[in-house]
Amino acid sequence: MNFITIDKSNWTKGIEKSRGTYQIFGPVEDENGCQIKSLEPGGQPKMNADVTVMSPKSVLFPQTETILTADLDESKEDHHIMKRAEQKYTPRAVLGIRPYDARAIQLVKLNFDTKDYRDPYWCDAYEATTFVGIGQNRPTPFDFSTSTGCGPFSEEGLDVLLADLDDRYLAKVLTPKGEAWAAACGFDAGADTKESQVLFDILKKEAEKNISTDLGTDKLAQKSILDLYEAPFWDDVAFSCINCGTCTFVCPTCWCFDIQDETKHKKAARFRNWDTCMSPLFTNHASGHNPRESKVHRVRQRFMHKLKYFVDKYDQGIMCVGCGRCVASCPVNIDIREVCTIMNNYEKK
Amino acid sequence: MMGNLLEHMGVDRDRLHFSWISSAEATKFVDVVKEISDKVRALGTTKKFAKDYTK
Amino acid sequence: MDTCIEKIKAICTDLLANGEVEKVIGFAGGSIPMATRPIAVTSEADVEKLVFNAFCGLNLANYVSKNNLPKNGAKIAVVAKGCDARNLVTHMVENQVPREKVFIIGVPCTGMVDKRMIAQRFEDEITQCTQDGDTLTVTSALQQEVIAKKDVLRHNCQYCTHRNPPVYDVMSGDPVEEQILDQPFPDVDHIASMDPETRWDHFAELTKNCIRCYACRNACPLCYCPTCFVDESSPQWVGKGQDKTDITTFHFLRAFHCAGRCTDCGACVEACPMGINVRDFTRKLNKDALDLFGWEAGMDLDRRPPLDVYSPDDPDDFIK
Amino acid sequence: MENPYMPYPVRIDDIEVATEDKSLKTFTFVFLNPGDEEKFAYKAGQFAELSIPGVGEIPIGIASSPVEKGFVKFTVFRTGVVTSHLHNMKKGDIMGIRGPLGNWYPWEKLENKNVVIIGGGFAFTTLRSSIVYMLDPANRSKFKNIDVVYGARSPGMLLYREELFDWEQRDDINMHITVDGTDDPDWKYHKGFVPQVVEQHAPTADEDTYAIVCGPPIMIKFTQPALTKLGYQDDQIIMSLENRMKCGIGMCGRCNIGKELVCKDGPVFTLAEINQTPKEY
Repeated sequence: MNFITIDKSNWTKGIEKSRGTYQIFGPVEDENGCQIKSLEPGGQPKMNADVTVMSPKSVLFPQTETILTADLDESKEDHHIMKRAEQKYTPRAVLGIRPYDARAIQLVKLNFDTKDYRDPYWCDAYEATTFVGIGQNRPTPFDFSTSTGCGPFSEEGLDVLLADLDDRYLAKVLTPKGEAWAAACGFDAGADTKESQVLFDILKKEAEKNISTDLGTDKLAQKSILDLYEAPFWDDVAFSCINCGTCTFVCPTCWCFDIQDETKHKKAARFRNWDTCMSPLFTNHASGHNPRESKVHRVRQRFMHKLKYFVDKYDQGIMCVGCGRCVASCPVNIDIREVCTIMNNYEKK
Repeated sequence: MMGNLLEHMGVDRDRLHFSWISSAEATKFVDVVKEISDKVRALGTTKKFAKDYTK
Repeated sequence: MDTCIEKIKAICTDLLANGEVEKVIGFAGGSIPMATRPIAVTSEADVEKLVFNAFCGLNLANYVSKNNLPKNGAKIAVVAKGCDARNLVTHMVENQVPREKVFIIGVPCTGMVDKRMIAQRFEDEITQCTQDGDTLTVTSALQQEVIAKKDVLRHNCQYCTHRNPPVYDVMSGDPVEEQILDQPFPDVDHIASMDPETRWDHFAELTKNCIRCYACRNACPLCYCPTCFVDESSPQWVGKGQDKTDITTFHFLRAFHCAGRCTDCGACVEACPMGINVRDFTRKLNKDALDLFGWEAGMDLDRRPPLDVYSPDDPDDFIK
Repeated sequence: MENPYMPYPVRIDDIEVATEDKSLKTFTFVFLNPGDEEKFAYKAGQFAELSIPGVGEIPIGIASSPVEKGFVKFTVFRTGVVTSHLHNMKKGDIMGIRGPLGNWYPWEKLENKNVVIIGGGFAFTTLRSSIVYMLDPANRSKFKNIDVVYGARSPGMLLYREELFDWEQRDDINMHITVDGTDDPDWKYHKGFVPQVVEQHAPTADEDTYAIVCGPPIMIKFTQPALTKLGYQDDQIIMSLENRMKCGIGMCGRCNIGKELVCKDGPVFTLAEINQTPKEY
């Protein structure tokens, strides 16, 4: 592990230089707020951007992604035989993401990279990607990431963690991928390891002081699934919900998807789209029977998945990194912090 | 109102046609369809509301 | 409007105490600055949770449908701004909800504020917002601003001509003066003045960030179909991916399904996480409904909507 | 590791109308690439995604048995977009099969045990697979008594009729075939609903007896108390569940009951396990 100093006057030049190797993604600002986008040459990531409305999960897991294709023309030798859709998995670097978003990607990895099956689309994209995060000196008011196993200077899932020191970045290079990225940018001004680490520790401590939400999650694991499921509070939690998919789409850890086929002329494509447990269609059987037919069922599913099923299944804490995006974007102000507290404190009478 | 909204969205009004044809008016139906297809053919291919599968 | 809340609470307490209503649907305070949360109040003790302020931008008619009416003789009470009341009337005109099941607590409304407009004035995230009459005091870590409500009104509220509920059971305050507008649809006129390609590009740019979360649809009281056309699989009317043609089709058809029914309440835009002004679609239809049929939705329980009835003098020059 | 979304290409080798109302058809598939059959090694109780390019995929229980070689068989009820399309396909058409998916009936645990198979309607597919597997000369000695209770609305709605009547003639399996009702004066078997037949004719439980139940929700609902009355413990009642699925490999997230995914942790669960989860199926 080593530290590098990057003078901000060299930053842009370095990023442009790395384009020889990397496709660059980063936050950009438009009239609808900040978004993570692929940056064309000359386009620079806004490193001090507000939290992006959408998380960086789409870099590995696009909202719509073609997975298989087939030719339906029966005169062709291989008609109706599906093939993997062509995608490029050349190296890409995601710059300026927040540390909690890097942890989120590690949580999503639990789903896509398992001992039984490996999702090749997500995993290939993951392997091609270098994550360059930036420590948050001033976490947003919605940030509760210190309660979710990370924090404003968390290193989990990052290849490089930058600290913003006004005129320069101090970069903590965490992995070989991170080293390769720094080399491709030509960032090579080493910094003293001991001093730098002290500085990181101070920044981390200062930043964490700014997070006022301390969310209790300690008692979730010991509760029974059925007790929480049958608890009386779900009707109240769900009342205001309009069952849009906003919370799940803005969430960096929500991984559920749908698979759809389309054809045009003699070409068929199978692709996957993000899906949302908020939609009745998500679980509707072909027979018309729906095991989660009411919105109370669906709201409960979302919170039970994040705050209980996931906790029990993986023993990695809750399926939430505390970014606060769902809290900020929910049209009816359903607040996962409140629901988590209710669940954590619930005792069956 | 549908036509107006489509036009407002930038769709060529000549691509949308409303006619009242009774099931008994076969000749009128043929004439109208012919007229519309000629008109649309003259306008050429549109990219609006047409899915691009080349990507 | 700001004294309304005390009156609203008093009305609700009475209604719940004498059993006339099973519950009151209103707004409660939110957990973050500039937010409110729809709530169903069923006990007198919970009446205190009700608020009414400049951030009650959703439409509560959305929480009344034929599936959630009380089974017995009781009613549901709804705290209703002009637009909420008009959408309740639309529910009734469309035979979704009988008039006698709903108790409308009318609120004379001076408009809701546009949170994005406020957020844009700040470098960083807003941490606190308080309202005192027509003035908002908004604070972030770096700055504090005192903002006049009228300067940050939502677009639909700026062009609202029915701030007072046209139909109600009781009013919670004196009616406010209605606005008279010389130009009720300048935004529609502006788009209409562009050439067709520019108009097409305008709508393409407008919807480019759409994530198809359907918050616009689900926040809308008009969208009560048991199965929406986008969710239909047989036939499948529209693709489910992020193809721009599918996105445009969704927005165009969603809007068209609101033709002659939309009250321009702005809940769709309020709900959109991506800040898309989907009212650019519906406003054109509202303008046409007014120009062609002299119609504004939700004003009258006894008049049928123009697309519901045939009249010999309906405009028919589009039929060739 | 291979791409788990990639179906094996197959050819439809045979299509057989399975019930008198033509709502079910049995499809026999042959793998286009000879090596794929080996890769598709499955156990009775598993399912697969039938995959039609440009139309979609459907999860269907495997009706053929691991002891039957050279083909795989699925019996499909016509209900949604994909199944309707499949019903209109013809012999020789090319499509795909993805699997095998999910877990299977606990064959190791069932060795040296009495097995009672209870099925209703068109949920008899993986049960057929199981019966053929157990009756195979190489396997029959591994199990003690085998009882089968199978019911349908009418005689014409029974699946695999010829096999049923063949099994009926054998002395190493006790068949209890029933129909809800029939006008046929020659009907030689039971009349009545499955739960009643279970209560009257299924063996009472001892610690060496297990029941496998697969059928429509209403049948399951009333069969459970019948089994309990016969002394079956919840962990002796083995069930196969269905939920809406897409990926079949535990990733797409929709088919969960509690923390269990029906597609990957299931579809086979004991009643004891199901009692620990929310009943969202």
